[in-house]
Amino acid sequence: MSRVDLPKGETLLALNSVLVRFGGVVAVNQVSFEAKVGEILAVIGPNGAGKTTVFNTVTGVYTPTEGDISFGGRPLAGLKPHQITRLGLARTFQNIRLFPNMTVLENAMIGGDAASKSTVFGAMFKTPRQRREEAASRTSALEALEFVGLNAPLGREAAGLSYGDQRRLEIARALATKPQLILLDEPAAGMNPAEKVDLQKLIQKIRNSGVTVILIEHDMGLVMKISDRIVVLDFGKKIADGLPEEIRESPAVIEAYLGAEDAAS
Amino acid sequence: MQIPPSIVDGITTGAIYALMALGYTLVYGVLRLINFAHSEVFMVGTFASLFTLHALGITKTPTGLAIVGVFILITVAAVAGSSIMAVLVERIAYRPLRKRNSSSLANLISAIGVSFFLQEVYALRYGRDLIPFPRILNKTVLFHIGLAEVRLDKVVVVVVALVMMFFLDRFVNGTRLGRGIRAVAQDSSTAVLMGVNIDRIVTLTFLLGGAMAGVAAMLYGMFYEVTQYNIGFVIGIKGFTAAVLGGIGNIRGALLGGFVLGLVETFGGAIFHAQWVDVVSFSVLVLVLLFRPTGILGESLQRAKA
Amino acid sequence: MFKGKSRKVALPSFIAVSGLIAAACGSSTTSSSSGSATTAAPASLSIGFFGALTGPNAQLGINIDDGVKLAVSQYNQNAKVKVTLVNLDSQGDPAQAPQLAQKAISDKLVGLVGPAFSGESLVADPILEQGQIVNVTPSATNPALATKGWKYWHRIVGNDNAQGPAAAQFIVKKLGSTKVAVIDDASAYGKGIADIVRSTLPTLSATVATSQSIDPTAPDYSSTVNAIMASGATSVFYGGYYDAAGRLLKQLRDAGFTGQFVSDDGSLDPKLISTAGTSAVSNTYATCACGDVSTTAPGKAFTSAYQSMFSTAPGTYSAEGYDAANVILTAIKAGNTTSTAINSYLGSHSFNGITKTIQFSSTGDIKGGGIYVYQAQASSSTFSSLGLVSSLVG
Amino acid sequence: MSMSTSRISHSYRSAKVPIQKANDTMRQRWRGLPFPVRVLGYIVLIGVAMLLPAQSIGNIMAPQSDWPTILFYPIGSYILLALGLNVVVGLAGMLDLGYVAFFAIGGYTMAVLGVNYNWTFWEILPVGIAVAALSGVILGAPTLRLRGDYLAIVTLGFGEIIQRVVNNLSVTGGPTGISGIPHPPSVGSLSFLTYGVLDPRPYYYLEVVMIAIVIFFSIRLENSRVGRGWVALREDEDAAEIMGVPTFTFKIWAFAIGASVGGLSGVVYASKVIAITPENYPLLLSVLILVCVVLGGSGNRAGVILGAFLVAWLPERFRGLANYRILFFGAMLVIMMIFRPGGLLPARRRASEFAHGIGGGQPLGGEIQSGQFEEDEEGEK
Amino acid sequence: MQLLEIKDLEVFYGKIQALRGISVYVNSGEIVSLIGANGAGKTTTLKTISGLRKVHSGSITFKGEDITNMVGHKRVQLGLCQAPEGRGIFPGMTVVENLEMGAYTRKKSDADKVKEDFERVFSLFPRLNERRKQVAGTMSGGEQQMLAIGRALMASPELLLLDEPSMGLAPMLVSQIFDIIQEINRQGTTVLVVEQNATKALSISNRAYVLETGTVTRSADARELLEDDSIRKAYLGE
Repeated sequence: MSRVDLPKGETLLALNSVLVRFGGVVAVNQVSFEAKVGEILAVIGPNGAGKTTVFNTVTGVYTPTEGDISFGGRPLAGLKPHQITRLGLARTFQNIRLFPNMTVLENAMIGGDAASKSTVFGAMFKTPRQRREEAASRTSALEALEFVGLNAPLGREAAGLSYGDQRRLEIARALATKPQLILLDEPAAGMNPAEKVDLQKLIQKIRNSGVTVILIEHDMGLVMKISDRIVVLDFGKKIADGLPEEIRESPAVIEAYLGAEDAAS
Repeated sequence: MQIPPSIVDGITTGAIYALMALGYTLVYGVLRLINFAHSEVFMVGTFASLFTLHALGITKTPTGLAIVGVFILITVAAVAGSSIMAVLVERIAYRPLRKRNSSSLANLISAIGVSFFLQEVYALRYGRDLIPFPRILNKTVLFHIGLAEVRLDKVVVVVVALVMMFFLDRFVNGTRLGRGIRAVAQDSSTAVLMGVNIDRIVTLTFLLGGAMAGVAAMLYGMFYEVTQYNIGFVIGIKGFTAAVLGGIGNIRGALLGGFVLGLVETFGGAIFHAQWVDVVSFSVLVLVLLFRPTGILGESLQRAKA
Repeated sequence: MFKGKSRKVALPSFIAVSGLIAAACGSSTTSSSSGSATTAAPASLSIGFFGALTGPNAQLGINIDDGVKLAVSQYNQNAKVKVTLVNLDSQGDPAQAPQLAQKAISDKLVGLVGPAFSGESLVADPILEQGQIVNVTPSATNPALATKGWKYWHRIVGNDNAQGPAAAQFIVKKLGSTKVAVIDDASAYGKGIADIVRSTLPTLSATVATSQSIDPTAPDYSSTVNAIMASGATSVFYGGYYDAAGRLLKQLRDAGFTGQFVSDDGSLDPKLISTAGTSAVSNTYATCACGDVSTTAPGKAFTSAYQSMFSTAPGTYSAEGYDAANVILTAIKAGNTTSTAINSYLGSHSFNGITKTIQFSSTGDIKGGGIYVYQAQASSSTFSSLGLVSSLVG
Repeated sequence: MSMSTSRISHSYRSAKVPIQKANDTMRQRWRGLPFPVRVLGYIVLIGVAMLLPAQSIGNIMAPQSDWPTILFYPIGSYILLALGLNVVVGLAGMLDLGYVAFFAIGGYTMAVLGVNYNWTFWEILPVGIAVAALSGVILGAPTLRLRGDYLAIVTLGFGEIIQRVVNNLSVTGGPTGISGIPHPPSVGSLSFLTYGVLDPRPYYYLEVVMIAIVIFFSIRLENSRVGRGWVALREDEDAAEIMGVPTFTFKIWAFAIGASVGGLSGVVYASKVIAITPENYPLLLSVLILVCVVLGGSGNRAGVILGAFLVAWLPERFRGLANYRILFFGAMLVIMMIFRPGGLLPARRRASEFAHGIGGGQPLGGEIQSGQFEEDEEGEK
Repeated sequence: MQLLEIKDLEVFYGKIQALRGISVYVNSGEIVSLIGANGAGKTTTLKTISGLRKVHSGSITFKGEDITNMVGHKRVQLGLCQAPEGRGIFPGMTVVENLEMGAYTRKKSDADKVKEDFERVFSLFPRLNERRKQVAGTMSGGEQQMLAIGRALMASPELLLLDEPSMGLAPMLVSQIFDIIQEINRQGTTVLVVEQNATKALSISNRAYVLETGTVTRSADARELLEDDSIRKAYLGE
């Protein structure tokens, strides 16, 4: 599967009238939006608005009931999550989902392994390709760990890390897959203001390194500061899509999310 | 082809499978645990009713009202034996592990250990041969459907089983404790928030499952008129299969699964000969699971899956 | 294989316990101590019993072992060379057979009663053969065992090749049934006999009405019962053991089957009657290569000695176990103190057992070995002998 | 796919089992040793394995059995089987209750090809492994998508079906099985490489070599992308898939590898015992091998070997207990699981997973801990 | 009078410390809110109060009784009931059954009072009255939230714990829910509410605590916080 490589400003990810239904409940209702290469796109909305479901649908965990998603022009329909990851699309989770009993390095290497092709025979006979890939995986894991500035010992179990470090490790794990696009699901959740500042810098650093970022976040301060564009969801529907200033002014968004009182003041 | 006899016999054995399946399903529904020691719970029930018959000194088929009396006594004995054993199994083999947050594998091995232990206790005490029951109900033919004989004992098996299932269904769906069971099954942490004592519900669940196994054991003893230290093994696997077939965790699924398995076996036996029955029924199970991964009726007692 | 002149030798059991046995057997002996080297006879020797003593199939093994124990204790009452008995408990599991066979070799057993089952025999016998351990099985009836060219292997019961045709003849010629449902328990033993019955019936102008294998551990045989009822069979032959036989018979009778039910020596056990219920066992028969020991004088003596030693009546193959042990003990008594010497002795002599006269053919199988038929008696809950099949169908 | 639980937020006791620590430091020390020292260590181990069948050791270890024979079976064979099942259960975290099926498939491949087609042991060995692996894939492909509990009944059924099939088919000799299975060809005239009827030691040595090979490959697998993938899918299957681990493929691989080790041991076993019947492959054996794995320490090779050794050896050592063997065995299992739920030598990782209550990989039970629940701080499901 | 008092509460998930010494109190008759970002420890605090989480150190006192290590279901009997986050209704049960679950711990002798509480819940939430027989899993989010609150009320609690009652609700419904919370409070039930929608929560509360990474960073009068610039910046999105 070839990875996506597009010039800046091109459409990287496109959702076209995506509808996701669970039983009788429509979780995502005819949502369309695009993410362009090199931007930071924020997806906001109240809890339960369908933001994480959108992430899950993009990464192949759910299949859209209607509509389609393409990544770098390539339709994602029928691809399994791991295949989508290998196309260059990585993510983190709202509630951190590291492999708790794997070490820091191992966690990151799981991400690094996404580029590997050798499997059982390679491992059993230590083929040159397997050695090469193992080394590459290790390198990209170490690079990603350095990139996010995680200082914990490589041999420490993930469960033993502080909350902030776990967030970092999760991002490093996603970056180790060498993605074109990274989806961050509430990365600032549970962080104190100082940590949030670091996070903000990290997200910008990721973008500056050429990786497109889509972000779900509740912390409006953070969102307004770093987003290039914002998509607002409510009840599974997209109610707004635009620059941060536009979103801040949008009556629909104020009504649904920011709160009428806030707008008044 | 023997269609009518296959139907009659399939329903009869299916009724016993269904009662067994209920035990697996109840425990699974509440604890997400497959109680592999349920076979021995059944076995203890058969012995309890046999001992009662011995204690009553019954060697010949009773007549008249005595039949009813004997029936009530052996049912009570079997239900008591099985449900006490089920609760003991939970206390000894599962609860200590639950308190220690143990894995499912540890629970499985613990269950296997209890099974070995109980089987051997009975084998050492009562031998390894089949132990016969006296006949307590004459196998009178009531009427014929084609080649099929509808016999009194078959009718009793099916009717008693259905009545028990009805009461169980009413209990679980219509009483406060039953609601407690369903609440724990659907969302155990919220159930705690509502003041449900989980340990008590777990005990109750094993008690009910054991009681169903006890009724199954009594019917088995009355119908097949034998027991043995390892009698539970086969019937346990069948009950478990039936529970999975119908949708484990789902009470009505267990009933359906039991009857379907009974019918698959008799028809499978009629079509492919007896030696292929198990191959047929497991193949049916796999096929069903491929198309309905959570069984025919799904896991309705379960917490909703995301 | 040593092919010496055959001599008749008495079994030594008579000596102490029972005068009756002595009276019955002693007369026909021409005891011999020749034919084997008697250099430096050791003070004691060990023989073994190989079979299930624990586990689900233990009862048969215990029956045999008790017969062997009785034989050894009677022998030791008055013997120069004492014999001790070593138990090799296989639990009936073929997987345990190799190490027990090796154990027999390393313990230098001079003779072995067993292996009791055919399955474990197939695994253990090649090892015993190489280890030159003379073995006499009282109960493994699979015909294939005689075809392996083993020189140390012996069998004192008729094999299934004899029992199967005899059962078929009995059903057709004596019981007069020509539509026979043939059922087995899918075991090596039960299916072995049933297959022979299946192939013999057509040669007697009878038909196999339906042919099925049941799972002996399953509770319910209704599909088989339905098939039998639908087939119009007038009799049923069942190859297998008494527990499943009893349940099948019960379910057949409950379904209204009134024809004859014939089974094999695996079913020749009073437990068949208790399992099926006394009302179910009319017209119920079992064939066996074993003679009836309850009527002859030595048999009665054996039964009472057994009863007094174990406080229980002899079970199926107890008498054969007794005979098998005595075959070996007789050889020892004759001055043979090595396995090879005993083996030669066995090949060249014949023995008066309580079940039959025992003489081994060159393959190790028993010569002759008629098949008897027994009928279940509801009144006494036992089987009683009707005699040899050959004389019944005469 | 369930995306609800945050695995990291499982509560567990921070205090680790002391023996676990010892186990860990031993391992770390071993890894820290220079290469030649480790080679020397392995040579010593091989020497011990060579000397193990000695009669003097047997007198202590198995006075009532034939020690060299039980070293081959059950001890060696159980170890081999447990190492294979460990890949499925311990590494990939899937429950297989029908593992004996692969042992049977290997055995019958050896028997059928050896007896009917006169193939030699070394020709059959790869075929037996391949056939077993293939049947692992055939069983796995449709069923591995099922949740853990369902896998239990399906694999259990598969084990039963294989037994029924070999019992009913004529090519496998039906219930009589197949006898006259050829031995491996002897190598030269060395006594320990002469494969005959009487001497079990050559087979034992062969098995030791097979065990060493299996251990060698499983170490390599464990320390590779595949091994990492297995741990990841055991701990959080959905997250693993999303991080690019082809979970389904890796599960199938685990099944196939486990099956091929089962097939391998089946071939080796059948080549020794001359005759096999369906009775050699009861459901109970599947259960016992699973007990070996869990009792020893699921996921930890040394633990699994210890578990297999104990499960195989104790009943032989205590033959004197006769009828009470199984009774004690059953009671011991319960007690062991209560006091050492992670097994005798729990894997470092598995120890914490067990403490997390996620050791089974998939839910099979024991999920509700009194008063403690997962799921925290989450919005959408 | 202090109905609930939490002192220096520390809670761990494994090696991770979720609460780092939280002290909170609720007076009888108050509405108190806990606000903060996702992951700050708000829900953990509520779960610990309800007994779903083990306390590492610190204490919880309710009605003067130390309930730090009391099992969860007994706390309900004591008068403490929670409508959990994500509503946590029993999806397979009907509306009435769900409500009956709320009254699970109440005795038979209490039957008349239970009947009254049914009426009270139905008058607070007329929607539920219309849908008595409906299976809860098929209801809309707003109805489920009403059911969750109604169910908690069926325990007749002295202290009602609400975890994100506005989550996933349409703005109209959010206002409605908060009105009802106020009404419940007026009828005499003390309320401790965890909310992301800080504006709404603060607007109905007497007092509030701001949680950040497992510690209380601010505690003050709700009005005061509403007007605080830094709070507005951090939690009100400005």
